[in-house]
Amino acid sequence: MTSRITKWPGVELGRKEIETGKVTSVRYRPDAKFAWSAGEAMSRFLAELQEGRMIARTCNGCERVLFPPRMFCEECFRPTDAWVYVRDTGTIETYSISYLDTDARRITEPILVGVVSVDGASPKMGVMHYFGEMTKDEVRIGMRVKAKWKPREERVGSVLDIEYFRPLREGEG
Amino acid sequence: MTFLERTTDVRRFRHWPGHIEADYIYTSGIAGETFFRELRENGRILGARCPQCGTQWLPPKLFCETCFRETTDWVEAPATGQVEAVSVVHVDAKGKPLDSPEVWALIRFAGFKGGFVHRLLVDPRKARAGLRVHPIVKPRSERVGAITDIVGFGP
Amino acid sequence: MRKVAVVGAGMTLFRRRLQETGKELSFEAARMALDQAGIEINEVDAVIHGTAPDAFDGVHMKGEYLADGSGGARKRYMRVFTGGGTGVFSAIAGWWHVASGLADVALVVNEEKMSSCQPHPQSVFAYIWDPILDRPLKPNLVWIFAMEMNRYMTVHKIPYEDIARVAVKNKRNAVGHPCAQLADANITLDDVVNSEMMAWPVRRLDISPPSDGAAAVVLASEDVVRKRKMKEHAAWIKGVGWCIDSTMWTDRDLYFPEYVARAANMAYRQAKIDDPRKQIDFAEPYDPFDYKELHHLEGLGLADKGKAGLMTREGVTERDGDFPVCPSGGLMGVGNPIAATLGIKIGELYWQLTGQSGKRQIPNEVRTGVCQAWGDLMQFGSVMVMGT
Amino acid sequence: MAQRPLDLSPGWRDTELFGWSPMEEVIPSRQPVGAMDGPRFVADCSIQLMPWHASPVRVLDRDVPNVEVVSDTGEALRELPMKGANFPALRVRGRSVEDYMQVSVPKLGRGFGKRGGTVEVDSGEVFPKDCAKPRHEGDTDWRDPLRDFRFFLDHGSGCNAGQTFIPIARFRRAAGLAGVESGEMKVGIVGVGITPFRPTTPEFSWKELTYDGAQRAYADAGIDPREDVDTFITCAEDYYEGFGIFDEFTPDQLGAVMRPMHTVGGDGIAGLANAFMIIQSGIADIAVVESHSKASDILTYEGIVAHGLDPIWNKPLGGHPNLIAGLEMDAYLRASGNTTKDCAAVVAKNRQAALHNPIAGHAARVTPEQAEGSPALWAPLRELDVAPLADGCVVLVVASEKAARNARTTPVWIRGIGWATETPSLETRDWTTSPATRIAASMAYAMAKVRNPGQAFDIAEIDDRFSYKELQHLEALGVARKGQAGKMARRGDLTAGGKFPTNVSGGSLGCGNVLEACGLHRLAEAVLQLRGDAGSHQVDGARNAIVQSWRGLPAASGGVAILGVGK
Repeated sequence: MTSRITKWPGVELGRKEIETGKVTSVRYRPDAKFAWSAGEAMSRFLAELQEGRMIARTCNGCERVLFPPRMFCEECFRPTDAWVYVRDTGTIETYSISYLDTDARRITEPILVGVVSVDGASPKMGVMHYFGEMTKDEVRIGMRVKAKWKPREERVGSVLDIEYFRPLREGEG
Repeated sequence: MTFLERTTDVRRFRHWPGHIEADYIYTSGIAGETFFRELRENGRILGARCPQCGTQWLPPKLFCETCFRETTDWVEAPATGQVEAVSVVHVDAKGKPLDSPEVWALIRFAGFKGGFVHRLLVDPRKARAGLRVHPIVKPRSERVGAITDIVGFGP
Repeated sequence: MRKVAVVGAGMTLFRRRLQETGKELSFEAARMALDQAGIEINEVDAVIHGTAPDAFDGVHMKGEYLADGSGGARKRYMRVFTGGGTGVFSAIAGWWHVASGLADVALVVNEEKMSSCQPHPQSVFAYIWDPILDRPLKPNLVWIFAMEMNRYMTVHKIPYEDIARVAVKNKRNAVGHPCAQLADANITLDDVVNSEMMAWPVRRLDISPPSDGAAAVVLASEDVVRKRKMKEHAAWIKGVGWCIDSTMWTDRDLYFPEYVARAANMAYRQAKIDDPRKQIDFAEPYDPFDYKELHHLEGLGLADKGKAGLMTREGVTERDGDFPVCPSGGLMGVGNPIAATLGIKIGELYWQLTGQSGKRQIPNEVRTGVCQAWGDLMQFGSVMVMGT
Repeated sequence: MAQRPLDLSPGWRDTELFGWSPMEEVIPSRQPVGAMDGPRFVADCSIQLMPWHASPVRVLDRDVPNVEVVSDTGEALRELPMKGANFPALRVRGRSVEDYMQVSVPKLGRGFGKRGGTVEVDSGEVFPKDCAKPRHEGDTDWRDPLRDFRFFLDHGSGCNAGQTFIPIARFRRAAGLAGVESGEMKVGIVGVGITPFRPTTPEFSWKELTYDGAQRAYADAGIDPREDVDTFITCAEDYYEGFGIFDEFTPDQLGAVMRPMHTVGGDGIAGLANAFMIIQSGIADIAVVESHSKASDILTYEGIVAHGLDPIWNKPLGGHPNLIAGLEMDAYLRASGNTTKDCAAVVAKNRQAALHNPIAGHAARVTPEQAEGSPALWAPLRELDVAPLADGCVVLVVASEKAARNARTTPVWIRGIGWATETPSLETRDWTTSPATRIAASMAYAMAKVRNPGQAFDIAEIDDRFSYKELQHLEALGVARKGQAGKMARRGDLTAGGKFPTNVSGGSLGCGNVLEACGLHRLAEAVLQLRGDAGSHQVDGARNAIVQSWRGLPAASGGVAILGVGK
């Protein structure tokens, strides 16, 4: 069949043809703004970040320390049991060295970003964040890192209250 | 009770602002291209005709909704249409009160399935179904080949 | 449970920008599928539309907007949406429309028009992340793929060259596909290895291009196939499976797609397949990135963990190899209009199994194939097994 | 790179792979289970304890009569001693396959070390044939997330790259299910969960709100989502939620992690239709359908509704999207002969009825005169003609006839279901009636063999997101003659004590417009009525209900479901 069909539908356009108006078109930007309710778990999580602490929830059903915190355990489908603080040190589970910003524009100074599993939580449980004070050749999976907090007055209750995760120094482990 | 612990101090609940907006450019498509070029160049309104069942569609579509066949022929719409429904609107797109009410209408064209939903440029008190109206089109210099080239419909 | 067959398929060109509106693309693909199947629109009992994020085409309730273009006007019409997994999943939804007995003929239409979004679909990908945990870091979609690829390569110690070979294989395979966007007959391994670094370890030629496009397939029940004598151009749906993992992708080890394994097991069970590698002749796993083809081959149980790269290096997965993978050219070669990849996954299985693939036909005889789509935040797998 | 210790994150208590098709015979031998004496199943397995299993670990999570666990030295074990002890070769024995299925070693979480047990059943045939080998050749010591330690009966594995497993829950039911022909089966709603509808719910994120709805539905049906549910369906739209792909954010709060789940861009009845078809095609017994609204998170609701208009023919003209409802109301009233007074009567009826419904978010003693006096912002459509937004979540548990038998509640059977789209283009629509409702109704009536809709139903739950819609839908369904729905409203026929109680729940006007969840809300209220659980607004003796839904502006699609109790 694919050999029998001669003409396949679709009229290709180049970027210029659209932007210079060679074909008729309409421009639009929707009005779609939100204020998501953080709810029980995330409100407490953000409040603790503002205090320079990281908090998790425990589930006694599956004996896990759930981080980021959540009010129900997705595994046992039961309410989680208690708040517990976790440490701001952890291990790099994976990372990337990005030469793209969020709109896919090229940047020269790469962004180091990855997933950090946090000490005190169950294994593999962590967050995505930037890495700093390390070059793109030093960063590797398994590296032990610690959060670098912004000063208290600059903290607003956001994951950005942590500036980045930096390598763990001696005696901090 | 949903969770084992729930906050009772409402001030401790936080919100996180954001949006999911982006800029868009919508092409008019194959049928739309012909319609809007004709509207831009000659200020005429064209409908599409289905070769199989003969139905004439306004605004034009590449396909006939009933036979699901490509509409190949073009037909000019009659000069005037008739108002089927009217609504007098007192708020703008965001719900804020308008200084003066806007009249909107559904306008049908004889021999065509469909028509236009557009502004009715008459005094709200005189706006009623059954009015015979014609499209009021911007001058050629201001026309860009978009539905906004038609300012509205008037008697 | 009634037996269900794919009896026709159609698709449009996959290009970075197409002039047609989403409705018109859906119409063109659906019209071709109906013509191939020799079925008229009034014989269609239900239309199932699959399309991915509304934010690409820039229309809220996009399923409704595309209804008339998909032939769904004044009919049973439903939109299903499971992220990238929609490419195979909408056909699974089509399957239960017919298998349940509610429909004898179902039309499945998938569409994506990513070029409406300016300057680049990438900026809309920013909204797939969690607003509190991820979006503040202004993540780029390529980051999560790079992180998964890094984890996958490091855990199994897979050399990057094995991964790059997938890009070469698929872009060459795509030369035989009339709708291909990035077919390249003489691409070499060096081209891929030396292509521009986007987000280590992902390079430019490791990524499939964003595309506009639409695809459609027609499903029919066993008695329709018998009555209309469609036996020779029918490919039977033997097994369906889908599965979703937790939202918390930062709590999961990304090295193995567990959700794909479960979706595959569900489909294999229904198709009575115990040894996929032996009982299946070829595969169309989802390859938005080259490493993803290998990652998904392992999830589908067609290669042992960490060994899919070896199969590629040994040429096992070439079109004339022992186990052809992505004979269509995949997303890497033909293009990635997300949901419309239906055409190169389900559509390719249909064309291969009915011997209608023309230049892309797999040399040795094929009787059973598996196709798979992946979606969401490294989280959703949909699998379909088809056979003659 | 430092080799991480073999970590066991106690993860899935139950790693169930489902999808086993009932067509397949699992138990090769035909003798009735339990007829033979002597141990009927023997499972060899190895368990490796990790330091953090502080408490002594009970091998079986509940006392299963004639099942014992024997260590390699032959000594029976009730509990595994503590800390770090390894048990390379344990044998679990029991009398029958039924006993076998009770066995679970829940606390040990996600898989570790060598796994897979051989199971000898009935005639001594060992399942799986050669599954003792590790799941993957060259399995590194990285955590293999695939398996936790729940025994599986693996029928015919032999697959070198992955073991195929039977879900325990499916096996339990499968033993009784053989040769199911689609069409024969009945499908019923066996569980309802509705959270109170409120204009704002700052105390809940969308996940927590959905969890609240889901846990109520599961308690009502008496099921555990992690054990008993085969597929989950969510009805949601990205732009209402504020996400690029909302499908990602749905499984955890429903208990659907590592289960089949998908999102439908449709309303509740489309979601229920999915569950109905999946069950009818024989690959599932219990399905869950969920939908919710966090409308209070949306700051620009009009902007989002307008974003659904056709981008080249309608959207560039601007205007408040409710003008479309204003135009349709104008066309409908003129064509049908109903009046704005009739619409005001609907507003008063529904908002007052809501005073009897504890979950209602917008109940109020509104009189028809008050409704008529509210400002006509999109004349003839008045402000009070529009159902106010609300947050809320509705979850339904749907079951096949077999599974419904042991549900906790009286099953409400889906006698008929239909859904349809008219056309998305405003211009080519019929603005006087609701063709989508008429088409969907004809499908549902055909399935339920309803000849005279006027007499067939005791109650109705009809979409009323705009007051005139309730009248338009009643006429499109054929339960009210053309032009008569308005008189029925004014005469009080549609109230709880009237001839044809409609939206006695308060509808969307009284409870609140919960966006995509409106369809499920209509269904849930009808189910509670038919089960006699509606409380103070119960309509006595209601046994058959018609439920209709519409997707709201700017769509022209909806669904119809016919529900009934008893045979």
